[in-house]
Amino acid sequence: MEISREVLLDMYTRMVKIRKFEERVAELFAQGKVLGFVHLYIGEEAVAVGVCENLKEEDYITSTHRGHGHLIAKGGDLKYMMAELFGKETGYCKGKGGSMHIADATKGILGANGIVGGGFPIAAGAALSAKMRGTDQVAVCFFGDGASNQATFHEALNIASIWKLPVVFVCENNLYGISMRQDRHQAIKDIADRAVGYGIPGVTVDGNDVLAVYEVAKEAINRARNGAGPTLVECKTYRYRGHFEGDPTVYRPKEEVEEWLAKDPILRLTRYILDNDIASEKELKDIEAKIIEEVEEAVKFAEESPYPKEEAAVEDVYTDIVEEVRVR
Amino acid sequence: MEISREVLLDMYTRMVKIRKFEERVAELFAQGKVLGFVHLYIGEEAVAVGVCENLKEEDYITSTHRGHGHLIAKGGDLKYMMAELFGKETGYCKGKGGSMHIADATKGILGANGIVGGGFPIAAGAALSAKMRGTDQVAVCFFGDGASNQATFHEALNIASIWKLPVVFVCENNLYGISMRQDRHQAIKDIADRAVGYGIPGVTVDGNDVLAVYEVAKEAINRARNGAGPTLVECKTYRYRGHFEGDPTVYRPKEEVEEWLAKDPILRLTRYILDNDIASEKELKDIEAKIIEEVEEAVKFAEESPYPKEEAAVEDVYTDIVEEVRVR
Amino acid sequence: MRIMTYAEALREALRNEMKRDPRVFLLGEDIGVFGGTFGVTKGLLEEFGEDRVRDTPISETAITGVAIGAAATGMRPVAELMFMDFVTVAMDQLVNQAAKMRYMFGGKITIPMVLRMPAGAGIQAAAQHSQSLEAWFTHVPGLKVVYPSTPKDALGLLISAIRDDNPVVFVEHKVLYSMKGEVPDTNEPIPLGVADVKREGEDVTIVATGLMVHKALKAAEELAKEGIEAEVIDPRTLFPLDKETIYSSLKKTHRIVIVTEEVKRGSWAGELAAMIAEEMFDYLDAQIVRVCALNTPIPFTTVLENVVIPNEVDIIKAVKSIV
Amino acid sequence: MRIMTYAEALREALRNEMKRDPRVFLLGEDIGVFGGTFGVTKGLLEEFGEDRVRDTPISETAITGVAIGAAATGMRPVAELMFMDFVTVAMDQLVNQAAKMRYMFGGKITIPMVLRMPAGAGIQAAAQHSQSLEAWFTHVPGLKVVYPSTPKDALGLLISAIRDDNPVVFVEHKVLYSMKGEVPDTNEPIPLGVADVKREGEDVTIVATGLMVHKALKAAEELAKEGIEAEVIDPRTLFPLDKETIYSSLKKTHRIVIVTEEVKRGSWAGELAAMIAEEMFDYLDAQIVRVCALNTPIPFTTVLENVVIPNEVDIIKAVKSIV
Ligand SMILES: Cc1ncc(C[n+]2csc(CCOP(=O)(O)OP(=O)(O)O)c2C)c(N)n1
Ligand SMILES: Cc1ncc(C[n+]2csc(CCOP(=O)(O)OP(=O)(O)O)c2C)c(N)n1
Ligand SMILES: [Mg+2]
Ligand SMILES: [Mg+2]
Repeated sequence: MEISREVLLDMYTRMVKIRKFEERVAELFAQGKVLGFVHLYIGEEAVAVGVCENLKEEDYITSTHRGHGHLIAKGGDLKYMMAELFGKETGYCKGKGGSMHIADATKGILGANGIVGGGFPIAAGAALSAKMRGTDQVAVCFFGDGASNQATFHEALNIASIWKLPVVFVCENNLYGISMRQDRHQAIKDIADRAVGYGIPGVTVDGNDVLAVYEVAKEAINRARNGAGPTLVECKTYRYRGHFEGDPTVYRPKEEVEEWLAKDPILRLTRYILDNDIASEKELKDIEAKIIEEVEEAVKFAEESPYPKEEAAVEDVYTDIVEEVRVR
Repeated sequence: MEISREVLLDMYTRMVKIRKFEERVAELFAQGKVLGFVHLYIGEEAVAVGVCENLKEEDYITSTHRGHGHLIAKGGDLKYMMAELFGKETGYCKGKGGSMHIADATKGILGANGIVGGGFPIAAGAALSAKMRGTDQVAVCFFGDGASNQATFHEALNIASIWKLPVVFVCENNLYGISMRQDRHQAIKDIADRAVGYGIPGVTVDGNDVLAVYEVAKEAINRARNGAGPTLVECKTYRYRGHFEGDPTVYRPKEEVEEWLAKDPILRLTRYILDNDIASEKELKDIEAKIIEEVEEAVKFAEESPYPKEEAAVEDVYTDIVEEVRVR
Repeated sequence: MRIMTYAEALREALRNEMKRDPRVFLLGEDIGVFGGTFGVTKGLLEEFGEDRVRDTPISETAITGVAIGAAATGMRPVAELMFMDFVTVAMDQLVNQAAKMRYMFGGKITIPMVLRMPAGAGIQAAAQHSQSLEAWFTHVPGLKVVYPSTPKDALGLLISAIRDDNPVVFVEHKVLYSMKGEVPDTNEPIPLGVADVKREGEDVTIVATGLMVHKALKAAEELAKEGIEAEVIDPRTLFPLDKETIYSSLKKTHRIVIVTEEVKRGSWAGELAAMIAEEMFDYLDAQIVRVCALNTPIPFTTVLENVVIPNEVDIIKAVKSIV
Repeated sequence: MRIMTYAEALREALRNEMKRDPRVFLLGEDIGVFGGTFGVTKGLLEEFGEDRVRDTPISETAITGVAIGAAATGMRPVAELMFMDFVTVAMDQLVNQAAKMRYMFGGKITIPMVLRMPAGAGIQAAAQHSQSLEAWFTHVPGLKVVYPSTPKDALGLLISAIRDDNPVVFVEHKVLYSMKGEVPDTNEPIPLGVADVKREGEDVTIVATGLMVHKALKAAEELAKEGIEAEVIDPRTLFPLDKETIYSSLKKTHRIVIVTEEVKRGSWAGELAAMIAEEMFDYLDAQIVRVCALNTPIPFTTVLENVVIPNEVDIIKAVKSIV
């Protein structure tokens, strides 16, 4: 394993960016500024970052209800993200989507998704498209342990396997689908085992170790890019906060939470960087400071942006039809 | 393996009954007497019979579009079946269902199904019901290789596995879903391998060997009955005729068909019975003759039965509401 | 009389039926330990145990199909979908199996099950968590469709739905869960197919469902100040529909406004309008006005959500356009 | 002019677009080697190869979702569902993803895809293979819904559907596949949202879709013998809907009968009636009559299927009830 300083620091930067963004979103949600349902990615940063570090800008991802981390890892702009969470006109979706639907097609981000499992076939379709167009693009489908029991998982993995599509299915196994512990929602321990059913490789990796995720993802993405077809990658990780903001998480034992807090992915990468003299504490602090600034700029941008005009409600349904708006 | 003479002859009887019934249906379809879509079970008799021989009358099955074999194996009455295929009032469904929807709840037959994969969760539900009611009933879900790629397969096997439901999923892998050869519709050879994804046993068996099917099914059904949960059983078999009556089967190589014809399940059982002196040729001929008589009686019953009255169209939608019928 | 929230009333109905009939059980995502996303099933796991309050995987097709299989074989399941929008992944089981099995099998099977699902917008949950899809189900013979607007109705109708021998789609409005209201002291069923006149009036009939009932009542109060007396009818069950109550109101008022939170195009409101245009044409003194959501997905941000969803102002305007 | 069947016309449209635009490709069950259950795609595998004529597993959700993902990233897929009834297993991808993505993402993505599906009864295919579910889709903002009744319309409309930048549900009637008709020599698109007056008349307007167009035309001929001249309008696209053509006919006839093969309750026919009752009330001289299928699942046996599905007699009766 030989990961360059550049990559390591880039991953560090993105992971901290996710963490800081999410922490700020939690505050803003509590203040009533961020609207709707918000599912935070804190604790799982190593997955999105370790995977997306291997992707090019033109590669695709499909994301989930817990999508902020994926977006940031794939190069999403914090300003437009935050503005969207505020429901502002300047947001990624002009305020029409919110947290569960942020997308940036220009960066290959085919959208967060409010439907658990909704992204599986869409990712397969993007991969098919890449293949048919003869590009070397790859699609990555992020999904949760809970989502692995959805119908779409099965159909999409099967179709991707027979057509050898350039897609990587990345399971963020954070042990729970809302209150359902994995051992209550499926009778297997490693979700990667399901790869057997589709004749594709399945790999389980420590999802809190960004270096391990990076390596496993690199291999899977290369396989996909080289025409060898899909891989199912399972990253074992944990979410720190409630399922959504406001969830008191009565269903998780305190000790379990503490055990996982000790395995913090950012802490581990920090230690690795320091222990191996890849950067100094000061350098990391500087990175963090810049990120905090960027997050604050995003908040400012969101705060100062206008809400959409009422007429906007009837736009963007079709490319060519605008329904009548309501006159009150 | 010690299978009693009684069981062997019973299985022989049921297999021949299916074969003769189906052959007659093919003729009647060609004559325009049997209506709608008809999918025949010829060639696959060992599966339904080998499995259902282990079931009690109060056990449940869910069937498929190719359901006549399951029905006969589970004790369905040829008269009501044939009348249904003719669309007569005396049919199992009063002429409202037809081949794809024959059911007999009194014998635990929860219906053929026009939706591929439609039966998976229903079978799981019947099994849950048995478990909750504290009976020792078991549910068997029959399905095809093509159906194993449907969404419902995945969700139902998963839920059955976590709740350890008394259900056995029996795949009739006849190598094709309509024109799609198995190696084009999935990247695995043995569908039983998919059991791995649910932490349940998966067994592949020669589906043209009724003795083998019987043994494997016995174990799986016993496991289910004893509270040990579901099993996925895959029976490799072949359909002799087109997907539906009228299909010229251009998609199957002639040699393949011939190869399978040589493995005929009834022929094999016949040979076994004769070779082991379980019954004489005469005895088997007598059984066959009686079956032919029964089939002809069923045809006569169907022919002589009346079509339903127009008013029947609006009955049976609800238990308590009858819509207005059309007056012409 | 007791005071209960809509959510509590639903829970009381579930509890009542679970106590009364051992065949009744619940299944759905996070309905046990978590108590349901909107808290409807809170405490029922503790009271009835894991066997009868079943947390499921995220598998709506399986939830629905398991309910069907259980219902066909002697149980009376009440399944919950976390949001009505998720019924899209379970449509086959609901529409092609549950609704049709009795008919396809010649009336020889019954499917006594309830599928509960929270509908409606108003909490910035955006396009995939805010829909009102009840029209789809009224288009499916074999299904009954219930939609209570008050705690009292929620209690009485859910009891009836559970006792019904047919598959019932039970629509709940998520904004109503916390609404408080009076509920009779005894847990009496309210029969399906009986509308409730929530307010009497002579000048115009307003038929409204779910949350819109309350907006219609507010609009009626405003209109009364201007001398317009609106009769507000809540059908409570969309199918079977109590046409008589609506039609006799119409015979009095000769004018009707239909208010639902559905996308207007293809709505149940349209079906009601069509029925009236066919069967009550001679009694009509003015066009039939529908007040519904705009023909768009539900947008996220409050200002847009508010314009997409109808409100009192829209209802008042609609009434005035024909009175 | 050429003579083609409805199926051949559809095939010609597919071929035309596949030749013209390399981004167009087909996917569906048994559309390749088998040529499609109703033969629509026969020969296209040989002509365009396996890459562009893709046989899929029996996975309608994946078929639909793969089309969406491909459409979002530069391709123009045309997916086939073997029967419209099977859309029930793909509703989430169609309704919550394809239809809403553009809106949810602020207009920054387009989903140019077509989902073809054979509807309708008449071949004793029973309750799960005979439905007419188009009303569901007209209720979903973001979808266009097309339904041709002749080979000519099938050809022209499918070309337009494929060129459209929005998700289009393309409904075909299975009984029409073998119907022959004249088709122009050049493959011209017919714009979506333009109705076709299939017959002119002054006494009553009949709006009909799919197979019912032909039954309406036959009924019109019968009525003409009795001196009643019916104008028969085929909207051809249910959304966008050419209201102008229907409304101007109504301004002439003041009477309307709507004929579709849908279950009456909750039908698109009802939506049209509701629109008219709201927007054209003053022009109406009689109640709006709908002639639709009975409110039941489609039964198997011919005698019952025939009574559930409307025919010429029903249309004539309906017209006479208001003329
Ligand atoms: C089809 C569908 N069913 C249920 C939900 C409600 N829901 C949202 S997130 C979630 C849990 C998802 O669990 P998992 O896939 O493990 O992702 P995690 O939240 O743990 O990241 C559920 C049940 C939904 N959004 N869509
Ligand atoms: C959901 C759904 N999709 C497609 C079909 C059309 N169809 C009917 S049978 C069949 C093939 C089924 O193959 P398999 O499961 O292998 O069963 P077999 O016919 O070989 O017995 C298909 C595609 C259907 N009835 N339902
Ligand atoms: Mg999870
Ligand atoms: Mg098969």
